[in-house]
Amino acid sequence: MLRKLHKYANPNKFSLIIMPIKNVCLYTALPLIAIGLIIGLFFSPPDYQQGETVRIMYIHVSSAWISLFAYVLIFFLSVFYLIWKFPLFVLMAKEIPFVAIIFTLITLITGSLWGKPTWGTYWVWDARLTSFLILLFIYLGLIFIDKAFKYNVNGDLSFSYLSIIGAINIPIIKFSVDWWNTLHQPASVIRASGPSINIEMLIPLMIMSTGVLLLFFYLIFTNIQSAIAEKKILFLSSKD
Amino acid sequence: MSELSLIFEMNGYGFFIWSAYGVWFVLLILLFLKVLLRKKEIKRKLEYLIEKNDGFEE
Amino acid sequence: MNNLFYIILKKDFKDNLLSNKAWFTISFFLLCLIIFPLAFGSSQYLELNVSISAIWISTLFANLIALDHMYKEDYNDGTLLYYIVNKVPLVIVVYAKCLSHWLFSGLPIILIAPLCSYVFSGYSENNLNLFISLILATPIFTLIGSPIAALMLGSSLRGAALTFITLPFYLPIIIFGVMGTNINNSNINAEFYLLLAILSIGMIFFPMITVKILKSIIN
Amino acid sequence: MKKKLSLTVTKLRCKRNSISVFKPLSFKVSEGQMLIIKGKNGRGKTTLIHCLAGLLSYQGFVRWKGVEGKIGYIGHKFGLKEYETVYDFIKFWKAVYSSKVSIEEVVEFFSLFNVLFSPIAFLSFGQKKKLTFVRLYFFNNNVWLLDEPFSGMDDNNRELIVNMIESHILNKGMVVLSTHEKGRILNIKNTKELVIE
Repeated sequence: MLRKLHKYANPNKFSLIIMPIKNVCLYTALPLIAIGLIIGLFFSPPDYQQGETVRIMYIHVSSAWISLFAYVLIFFLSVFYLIWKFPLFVLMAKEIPFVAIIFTLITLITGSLWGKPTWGTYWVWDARLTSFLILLFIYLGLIFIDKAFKYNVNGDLSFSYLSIIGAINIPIIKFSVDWWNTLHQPASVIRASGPSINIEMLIPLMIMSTGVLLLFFYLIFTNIQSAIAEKKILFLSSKD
Repeated sequence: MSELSLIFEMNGYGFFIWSAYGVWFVLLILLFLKVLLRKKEIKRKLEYLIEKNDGFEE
Repeated sequence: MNNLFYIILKKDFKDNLLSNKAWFTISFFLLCLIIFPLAFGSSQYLELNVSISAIWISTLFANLIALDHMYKEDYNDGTLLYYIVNKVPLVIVVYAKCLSHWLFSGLPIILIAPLCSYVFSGYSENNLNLFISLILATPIFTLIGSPIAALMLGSSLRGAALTFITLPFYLPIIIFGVMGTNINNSNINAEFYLLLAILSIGMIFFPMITVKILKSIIN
Repeated sequence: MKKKLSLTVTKLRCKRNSISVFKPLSFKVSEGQMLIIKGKNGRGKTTLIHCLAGLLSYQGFVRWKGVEGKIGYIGHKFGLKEYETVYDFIKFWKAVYSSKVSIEEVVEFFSLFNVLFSPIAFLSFGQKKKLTFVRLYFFNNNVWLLDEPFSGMDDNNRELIVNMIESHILNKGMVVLSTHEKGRILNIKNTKELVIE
């Protein structure tokens, strides 16, 4: 019996390895998010230009970073899968889009709620916003291709190739504010000459981002464990 | 009391800030629930299957 | 090498004509275009921008519709399998297919679009811009579509999924295309250069990745 | 000095849907020899042939020596377009392989006079299957991989194909052939059998 499960040995081991990491992620993420929320909502100073609305930044920017980071993660996992043909990579990559799409949605919604008081409109068709919307649709496409190939051998390959083609969008999103003159403000934290943002705002932003990132990892790891278990179920129920 | 209402008003921008945080919170909770429910469901299925073909050990 | 390209192109051209797929794309384009005056109620509202947008939207959908049978028949009847086993260079096959696809879905639209724009809006100043931006954009549509059409080959719900997945990748092109067509845009050459850059990179990149996908997906 | 043609397979395993299709296989075929792969449906005959053709990824070793040109292959899919005529089909593949064999010779060999200008959609299954062998006739490769070449063919056509295979083997070629038929199907010397469990 054990020998027959040999092919899942590595995923099983992986599942056991991520178990403690996952819990550490969750139990550091929750307090960090709580601290970040309290500082961000009540103790951080209002911006001299944007006033109190700058408080939306702490959730908007952190979610935006995560939605971009998630795609980079998918991209590298897919490339590794295509190089080494190791199914665990694509299994991990396939679990990311669903979680990432929620963060993309959060980014878009909070962004438009931030835009109304500052720009006077919920939505403009400028480069940054449009490319982020396209990211949402690319995530949807990735989920869709996963579903369309549910019991097909080629599903893994199609998924990884599509994610590689879709990666063209990531540099466009990152540099859209620098390349085009748009309404959206340019990057103020991650840039070559160091962050231009006030340190009292940077601290809660960093705390919040770390917290949400750890939460993201917790969710991904839980999903990966579920996916590994799902494969095991498929295997167990396919043999009479 | 007036301090509390001041916090909620946020210089008149209270609606945008609080609804943004609300959306953030609700979506995250829904995502969390979805992930945990999936895990629970699969755990149940796996236990049933392992029980059915007993002798199976990890 | 050259000869093989010509042979496969000729064969593909003939297939398109024989199976009556050739007239489908351009008819769909015209049909799609007719919807706009009908939906706007009366043609007096169809001013400059609407007619240009209508042409771009129709081009987009005609290309999307035509994309589905780019590799489908060769995959289903096994011709691709024979190409691969017999070591016919797939790069040539892919380039020939892209070219023949463009000849039937891009070229007729390019030729007919300025006329359509004139008939719709009675305004011909921006026809040259429309012409140039369509010449630059329709090959990009074909090139972007080719790897995605290839990777959806094994799926059972290919048609619907293909449309859904390809559309986001077409959006930047349509943005630049419409910006390039706008006569009031002072900085118009920037859009053309950008489209040209995408086209020249895409001409190398997308066929290569299509070959990779076809090779790994064929079994 | 040409290398002698040979195929050596050691410990070949292949996975579909992360399940191994057959137990590790090892065999050797050399010049002028025919390998018949036998086995019931679903035992991996087609998979084995695809592994040999290089269409699937596998574990183990498949070593070809002395292969000239391209590998000839006949599969379940015919690679025929319904609306094409037989003549166009022959002409196209002659051009693709840049073969020196004339079209008349092919038409005579396969006796295609009656159907030469009819669309392929009008042909019967056996006739379509026969047409796929035209590809083998065109190029002078020395390895043929035939996946169930006799299914759906009548006696005449079968004899034609058997003759083709026979003369190919006499010309120091190699044939790997899969079939689900039991018993001896061909009276050709130098035949090896491989039964997949």
